[in-house]
Amino acid sequence: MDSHWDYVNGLLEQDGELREKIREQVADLDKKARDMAGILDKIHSTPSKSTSRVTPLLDAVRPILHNCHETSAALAAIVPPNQFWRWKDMWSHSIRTVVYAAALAEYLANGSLISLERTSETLGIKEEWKDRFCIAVEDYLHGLITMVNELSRLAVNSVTLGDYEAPIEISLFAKNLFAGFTKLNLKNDLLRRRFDSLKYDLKKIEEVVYDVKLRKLTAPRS
Amino acid sequence: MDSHWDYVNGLLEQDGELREKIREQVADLDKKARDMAGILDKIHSTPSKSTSRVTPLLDAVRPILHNCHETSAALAAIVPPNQFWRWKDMWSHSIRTVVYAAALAEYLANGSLISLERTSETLGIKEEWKDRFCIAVEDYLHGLITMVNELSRLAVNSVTLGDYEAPIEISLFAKNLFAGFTKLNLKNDLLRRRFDSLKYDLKKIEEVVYDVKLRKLTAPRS
Amino acid sequence: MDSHWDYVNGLLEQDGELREKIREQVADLDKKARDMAGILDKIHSTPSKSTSRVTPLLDAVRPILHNCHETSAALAAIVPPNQFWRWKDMWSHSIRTVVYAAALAEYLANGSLISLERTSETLGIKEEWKDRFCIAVEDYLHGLITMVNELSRLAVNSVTLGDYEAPIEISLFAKNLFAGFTKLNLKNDLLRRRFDSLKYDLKKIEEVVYDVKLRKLTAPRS
Amino acid sequence: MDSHWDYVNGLLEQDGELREKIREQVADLDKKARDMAGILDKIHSTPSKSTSRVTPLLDAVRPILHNCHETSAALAAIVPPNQFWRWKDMWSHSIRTVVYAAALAEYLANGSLISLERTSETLGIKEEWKDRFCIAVEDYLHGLITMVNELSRLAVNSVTLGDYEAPIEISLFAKNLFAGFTKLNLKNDLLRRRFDSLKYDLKKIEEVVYDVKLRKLTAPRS
Amino acid sequence: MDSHWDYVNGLLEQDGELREKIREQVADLDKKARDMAGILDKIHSTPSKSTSRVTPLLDAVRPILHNCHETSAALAAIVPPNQFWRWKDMWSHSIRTVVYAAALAEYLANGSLISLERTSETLGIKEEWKDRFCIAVEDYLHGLITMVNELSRLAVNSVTLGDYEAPIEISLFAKNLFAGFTKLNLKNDLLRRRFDSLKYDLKKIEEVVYDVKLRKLTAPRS
Amino acid sequence: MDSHWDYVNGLLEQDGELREKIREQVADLDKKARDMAGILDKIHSTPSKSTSRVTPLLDAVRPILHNCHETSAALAAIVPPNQFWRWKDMWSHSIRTVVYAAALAEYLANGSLISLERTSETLGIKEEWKDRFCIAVEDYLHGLITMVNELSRLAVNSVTLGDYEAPIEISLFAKNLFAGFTKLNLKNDLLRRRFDSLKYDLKKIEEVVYDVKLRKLTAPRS
Amino acid sequence: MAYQDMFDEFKKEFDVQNDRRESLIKASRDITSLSKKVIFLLHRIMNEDAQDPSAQSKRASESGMAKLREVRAIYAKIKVELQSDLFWRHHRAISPCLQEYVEAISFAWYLGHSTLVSFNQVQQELSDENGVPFFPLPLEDYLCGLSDLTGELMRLAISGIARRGGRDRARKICVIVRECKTELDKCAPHVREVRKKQAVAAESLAKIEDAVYATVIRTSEYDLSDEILDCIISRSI
Amino acid sequence: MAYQDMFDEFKKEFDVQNDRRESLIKASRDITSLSKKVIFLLHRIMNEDAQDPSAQSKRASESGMAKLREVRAIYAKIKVELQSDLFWRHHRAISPCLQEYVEAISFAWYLGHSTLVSFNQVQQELSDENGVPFFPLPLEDYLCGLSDLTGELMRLAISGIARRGGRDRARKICVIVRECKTELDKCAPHVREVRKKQAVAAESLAKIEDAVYATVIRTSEYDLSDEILDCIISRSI
Ligand SMILES: [Mn+2]
Ligand SMILES: [Mn+2]
Repeated sequence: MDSHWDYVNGLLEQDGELREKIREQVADLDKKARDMAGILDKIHSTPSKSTSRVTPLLDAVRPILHNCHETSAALAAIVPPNQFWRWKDMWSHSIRTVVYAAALAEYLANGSLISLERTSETLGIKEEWKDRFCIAVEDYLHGLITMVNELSRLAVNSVTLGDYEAPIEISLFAKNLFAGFTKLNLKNDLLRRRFDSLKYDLKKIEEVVYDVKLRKLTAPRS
Repeated sequence: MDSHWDYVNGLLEQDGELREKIREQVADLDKKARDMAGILDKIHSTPSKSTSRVTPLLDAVRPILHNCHETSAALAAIVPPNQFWRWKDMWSHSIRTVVYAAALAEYLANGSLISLERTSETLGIKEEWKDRFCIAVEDYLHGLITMVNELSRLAVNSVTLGDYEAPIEISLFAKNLFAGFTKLNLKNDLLRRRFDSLKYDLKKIEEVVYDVKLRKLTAPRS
Repeated sequence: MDSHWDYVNGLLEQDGELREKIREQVADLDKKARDMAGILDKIHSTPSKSTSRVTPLLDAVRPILHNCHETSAALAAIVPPNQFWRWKDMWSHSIRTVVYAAALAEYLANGSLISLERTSETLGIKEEWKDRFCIAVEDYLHGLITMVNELSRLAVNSVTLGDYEAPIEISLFAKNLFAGFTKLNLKNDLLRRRFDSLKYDLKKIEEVVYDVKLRKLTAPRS
Repeated sequence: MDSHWDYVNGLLEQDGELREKIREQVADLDKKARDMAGILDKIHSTPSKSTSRVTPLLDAVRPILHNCHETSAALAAIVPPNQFWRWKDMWSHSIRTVVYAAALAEYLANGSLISLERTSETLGIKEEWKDRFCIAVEDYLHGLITMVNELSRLAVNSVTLGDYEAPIEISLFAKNLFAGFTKLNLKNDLLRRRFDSLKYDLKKIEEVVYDVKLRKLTAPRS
Repeated sequence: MDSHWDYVNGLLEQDGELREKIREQVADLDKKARDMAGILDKIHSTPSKSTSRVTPLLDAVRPILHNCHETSAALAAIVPPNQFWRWKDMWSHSIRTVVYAAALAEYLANGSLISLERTSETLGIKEEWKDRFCIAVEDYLHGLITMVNELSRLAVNSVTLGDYEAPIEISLFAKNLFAGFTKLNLKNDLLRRRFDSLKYDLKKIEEVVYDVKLRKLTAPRS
Repeated sequence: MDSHWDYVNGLLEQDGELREKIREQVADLDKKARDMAGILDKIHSTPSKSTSRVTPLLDAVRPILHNCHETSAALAAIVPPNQFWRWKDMWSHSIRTVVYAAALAEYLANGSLISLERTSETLGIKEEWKDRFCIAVEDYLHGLITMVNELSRLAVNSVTLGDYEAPIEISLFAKNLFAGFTKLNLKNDLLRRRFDSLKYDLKKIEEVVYDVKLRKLTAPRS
Repeated sequence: MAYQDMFDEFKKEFDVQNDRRESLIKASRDITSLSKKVIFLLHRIMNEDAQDPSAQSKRASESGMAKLREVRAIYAKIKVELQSDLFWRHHRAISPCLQEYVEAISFAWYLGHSTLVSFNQVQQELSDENGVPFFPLPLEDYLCGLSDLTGELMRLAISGIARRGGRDRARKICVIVRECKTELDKCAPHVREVRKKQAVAAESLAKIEDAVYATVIRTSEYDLSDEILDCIISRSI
Repeated sequence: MAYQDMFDEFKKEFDVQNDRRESLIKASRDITSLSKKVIFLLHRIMNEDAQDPSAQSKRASESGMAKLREVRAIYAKIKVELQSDLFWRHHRAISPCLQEYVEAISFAWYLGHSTLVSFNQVQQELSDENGVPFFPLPLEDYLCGLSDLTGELMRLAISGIARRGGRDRARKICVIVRECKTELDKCAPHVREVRKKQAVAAESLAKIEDAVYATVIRTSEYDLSDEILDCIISRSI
């Protein structure tokens, strides 16, 4: 009888220790995520993306993104085989921020949308870890929505700082992304609600483009 | 770009279909669980566990328990490798009832506590499915707590039906089980709260034993 | 254009007036329901159901039940064909109390369970009104659960007033009713939760029976 | 007694099966609704409604609207007589989107407001189904409000794409529609709240017209 | 003891009847309020306040305002002495709309701010009713804020319709009113939130004045 | 300015480290508390407190109580001066269990109530630490209530195991303790609710005494 | 400009009402706290061992009423802030203390009279020496106070049940709480706040019923009168 | 019996602490109310028409600081109730007023210095003439006050934006609120209360950004400097 309870308690204790170890790594991942978010926040006061002014921000973010390789590897080593779905809620919040950072960096550097595969690569997540540590589709989508939230602010703040081209580029990019989201059959409630917020962002961006176009601010002034 | 979104939507659609298939099997499992619970409920009007009166109930429950083999196999076939933890919430409620039925049947038949391994065997769950379908420790423990909830009722109803020995056996069994639980380092909140309910059951059983002993209703123990 | 909006507003105004008329009848039904509940509350201080003491209560309840015929007819006349399900939420609460009163009266008078059909008859609800005014299955079941809630108190209070037989009868009746409920595949969440409360009532009643039997209070005392 | 419970359970089971069948049809309706919304979203990048550019969008939407006939007929066949109000919440969300699509298509094609009757016709809903499947006034009004939400975006995007006449037409249409809504005595809370959102759309449209007029961007009206 | 509860129930019924009588009068007041709001909404398509075009609107509103005398008198007769604050929530919403109508009418007619006393007079509210029926300062202020909300729309629409002087008058009027509001120490309630929104209206009006001034569309003031 | 935020972040990190250190010690204290509770639970199967059978339990508990000295000292060293109330919620739960263990041990050994001072001594808590680590009156009282909860079970189980004197001693002890609690003006908090529960324990104990007395199973007191 | 004066008036009015509200909230907290202390005092006295239960009740009731006179003094002091239409304007600020006061006074009254205090009796307590009310007692607050009273009566019944006369007292309390619950249920549809409290009152009633039941069950096995039982027990506990 | 004395001690202790808590809550309400009035005062002065915006800010700041000295006096009066370990024991009772006070003082400070008031500066204000703190200022309350400040700065930016110098002021506020928001976001994981407030701060920031954007858009069509615009506008409005 005793050995039975010892066995059961052993299982529970293992889980407890595992949780503790994961928590440590997640704290680390979260720190990185928040650092990158803090750096990227500066884009709103440095908005001239076409010039070299965006380069220092990217230079600051990239090494941190690269450092995530370690955390990814550590988590892949800690999480037991097959238990990805058991523990992923612990790092969902952080990984979404990381995806946001990677996606925004990609947009700022190349004007393109980062794919799920490319995001995994950027964070050094290996395909063979998928039963232990990977990026769930939902988390990827959450990260993209956060990026659009920021892009709508960026459209506004670009104009404030005299860059009238940025909103137009942002508008094209966001419209495409929105069209992509529209195709998805979202069952997840939270994701659905955040998708609704995308509409507001898109409207906001459209209104900025409207203001710029109406006043013919992008054409060279005579 | 389109193929990117098609890829993402493909992943989401797969999940949707999977969920639908699992839902069907869970409906089946739930039906079995409720049927067994309904049968075992009759123990409260047939409490003389030492006599043959308990046999018909066990005879009715056992084939249903055995039929769970199919459902287990079906679920193990549907759930993709490594995704046990992703979907298990869908059947947690039902599997706990099934564990309860298996555990109570074991107690009624042999007076002993069913182990986690033995429960898996009873339901035809194979060790090699553990990344797809198994009994999580928490669900096993929930099932045991439900059993004690019923045993406290059984103690009361046994006396009503003139069986003064049953409460004493139940008391010993429940005390041991309670002592086992006390050793566990329970982190899970719901499980902790239900563990508190165990104390009330134990107290109730102790009071029944007290009533019986006070009135010297049992045969003198050697 | 104007006539279009007048048409639409006409529809909305009709609904508004309808709602007002229904509200009046429901206020009336609710008054009757609460009056009956108030009278039946006295059962807890008059518990000797086998004697004539229960008769005055039933005599007070029956005419009110009979008066419900009018309200039923009025509602059936007001609600437009096919719109039962549109408005029923307005009287659900009251009708459940009425069902409770009818069911408890039936139990006290004859010791039997009132059927859904019989309840409709008692309230003077005609089969042909079913697209306008009838008793939905859920509301019937809610009324029954309320009855068991009261019966568990009645078991306790009967003993207090020296009637040791009542709990035993109540126990048999409640066990049967519970077994019936167990068969139901309840999807409705509220009903499910209230069904859980039935278990507590049943346990409570079983404990009263236990107390009475343990002390052999039903057998004639020497 | 048993047959009584079997009867009650039969009723509950029927409801369960019915719900399942309706769910399937609603999934279908929802797919169509989302497809049309996706197509109509392109209006914001093709805003020149006076030219032939809007024709392809309408050509894409119309066959889907026509396909709704089947779903309407299927739902009218499944829903039992008199139970329209019981089940309508299941498809409210989808039908509102369908109404929106029909109303926007009508506006884009003819500049006029679609009536409730005309919407029913478009979806192939027959008058004689009204106890099983029809468009509730509330759902029609919700669809119209969604259309105005999109028209305020369209006013903005038209200007962006150089069409300075569109906002003026939209403004007249929306002002009339708003005046119509003002006459309604809305009791329904959600509808009231969304009606408040109409004011914001109207204000936005007025501001676009203001911008255009201020800069004398439109052709002088005779 | 019964007479004790009878007494209590008597008081409750008195309150209930009072509430019912007030509700009737409030429904009436609300109808008048909505009618006036509907009429005044037309100002946005008839914005030339300096011309005779505003006269028909005022001619339509004034008799309704005068009809409010009756409702005021009726409410003053129904509400018991000193119980103004007990019941006022029932008509707050309507009275605010009425204040708005009176204030906008006054502004359109004379370009001046209606005082609280003058508003009371207009509605036929007598000083000696103040413990039963009067206009609370809060409700008066809410009405004024609603007026400014509409004036900001009017400033925009005036320009659209070619009246370049109106925004400047509105701007002076609104600025003075805002200065009055600034004096108040408000609680964190709805009034404070609406006062915050006033700032946006002011900003919008000022932007229209900028546009008009900068485009030198108006003659410089002497 | 950066140094300002650096300073703030520095303070936050200090707090974070402090919290971490406290958490470690509390985990340790909690383990000891649970161990003692587990041991003392055996009293219900070894109830003859007057005999030597209780000695082994006390012998097992005492060294653990003594080991708490270290934890106390560690906490007193970690918590900054005057910050006792800032952090105490972290260990309230554990310290209450420890107080319970000390109080029950004292009762079992000497039949007397342990005082707050004596409890502090037992745990090696020094008077001069009182602004950093001490036993708050509330926590002491919670511990005592837990003890009475267990004593009511013990009264029942004593009789079951043939010790008819224990309930009478327990009754006297609990009554005196209850009288103490009656003096306090408690807030509507957890302590008040648990004090209410104490009444039930007292009632239970008194019922056991009735049973024992009425059955004349105990010798009359001189 | 004339209407700036109007806004200055408004400012003054708002500030005055706000300060008044703040001072009423303070008084309200004081009254609530004192009323709670009275309730504890009543329980304390009733929990003392006593030879004559009825004298004990009387003593408790008198002590409670005496302390409640302090509360009355606070009401008398704030009545000027609640004159004419001010009372209903600031009702929400003092509603909590009115309810707690009704709870306390009805508890004290019950111990003295074994009945529920009537609405008019409470209103009379809240009046000056000439019988002029300080302000109108809202019926809602009176009913809420009674609903809360059931909780205190439950505590009284449970904790005294093993004492001399306790079983009898519990039985009487059961009757009055049952009546109170039934009648308040009838009022509940009209008074939202009572509606919310009634679930707790129902629990209290069930607890009293269970306790009375337990005494009946406990003594059912013996053919002894209440007095003899009392006697046996009081000698042994 | 000895332990009845112990319970008598406990009773005294509970009553003392309870009374202390009640009196602190009263003081806390007074402080909150005064602080809110200071915030209104600051807005009031800033909304007056003024020729010299910087002199106006200075005047507002000084008036605010002067009024906040009354608040300081209340803190000085209650400090005895918060000595040694009493502060943290009753922290919850006075936390709301500390936050409101930080909000008010940081607003006044910003108007005078165009910077955020530092933690130590607030702690210094909450100290006696010898620099001995009345009690330790909790970092949480300081941060919550700053988070609330962003709302007041937003109101300041919006309502003054059409005034002489208003566009410039709004731009400066935008910078400082953005910094504040970014830094508080970093603190948020450690401080639960700040976490809840940050959503409101984000909204305030967005409102300021939108307002600044609107001024840029509005003037983008004209080749005119800020001063000339100011001049044209102030003549016309
Ligand atoms: Mn109370
Ligand atoms: Mn603020």
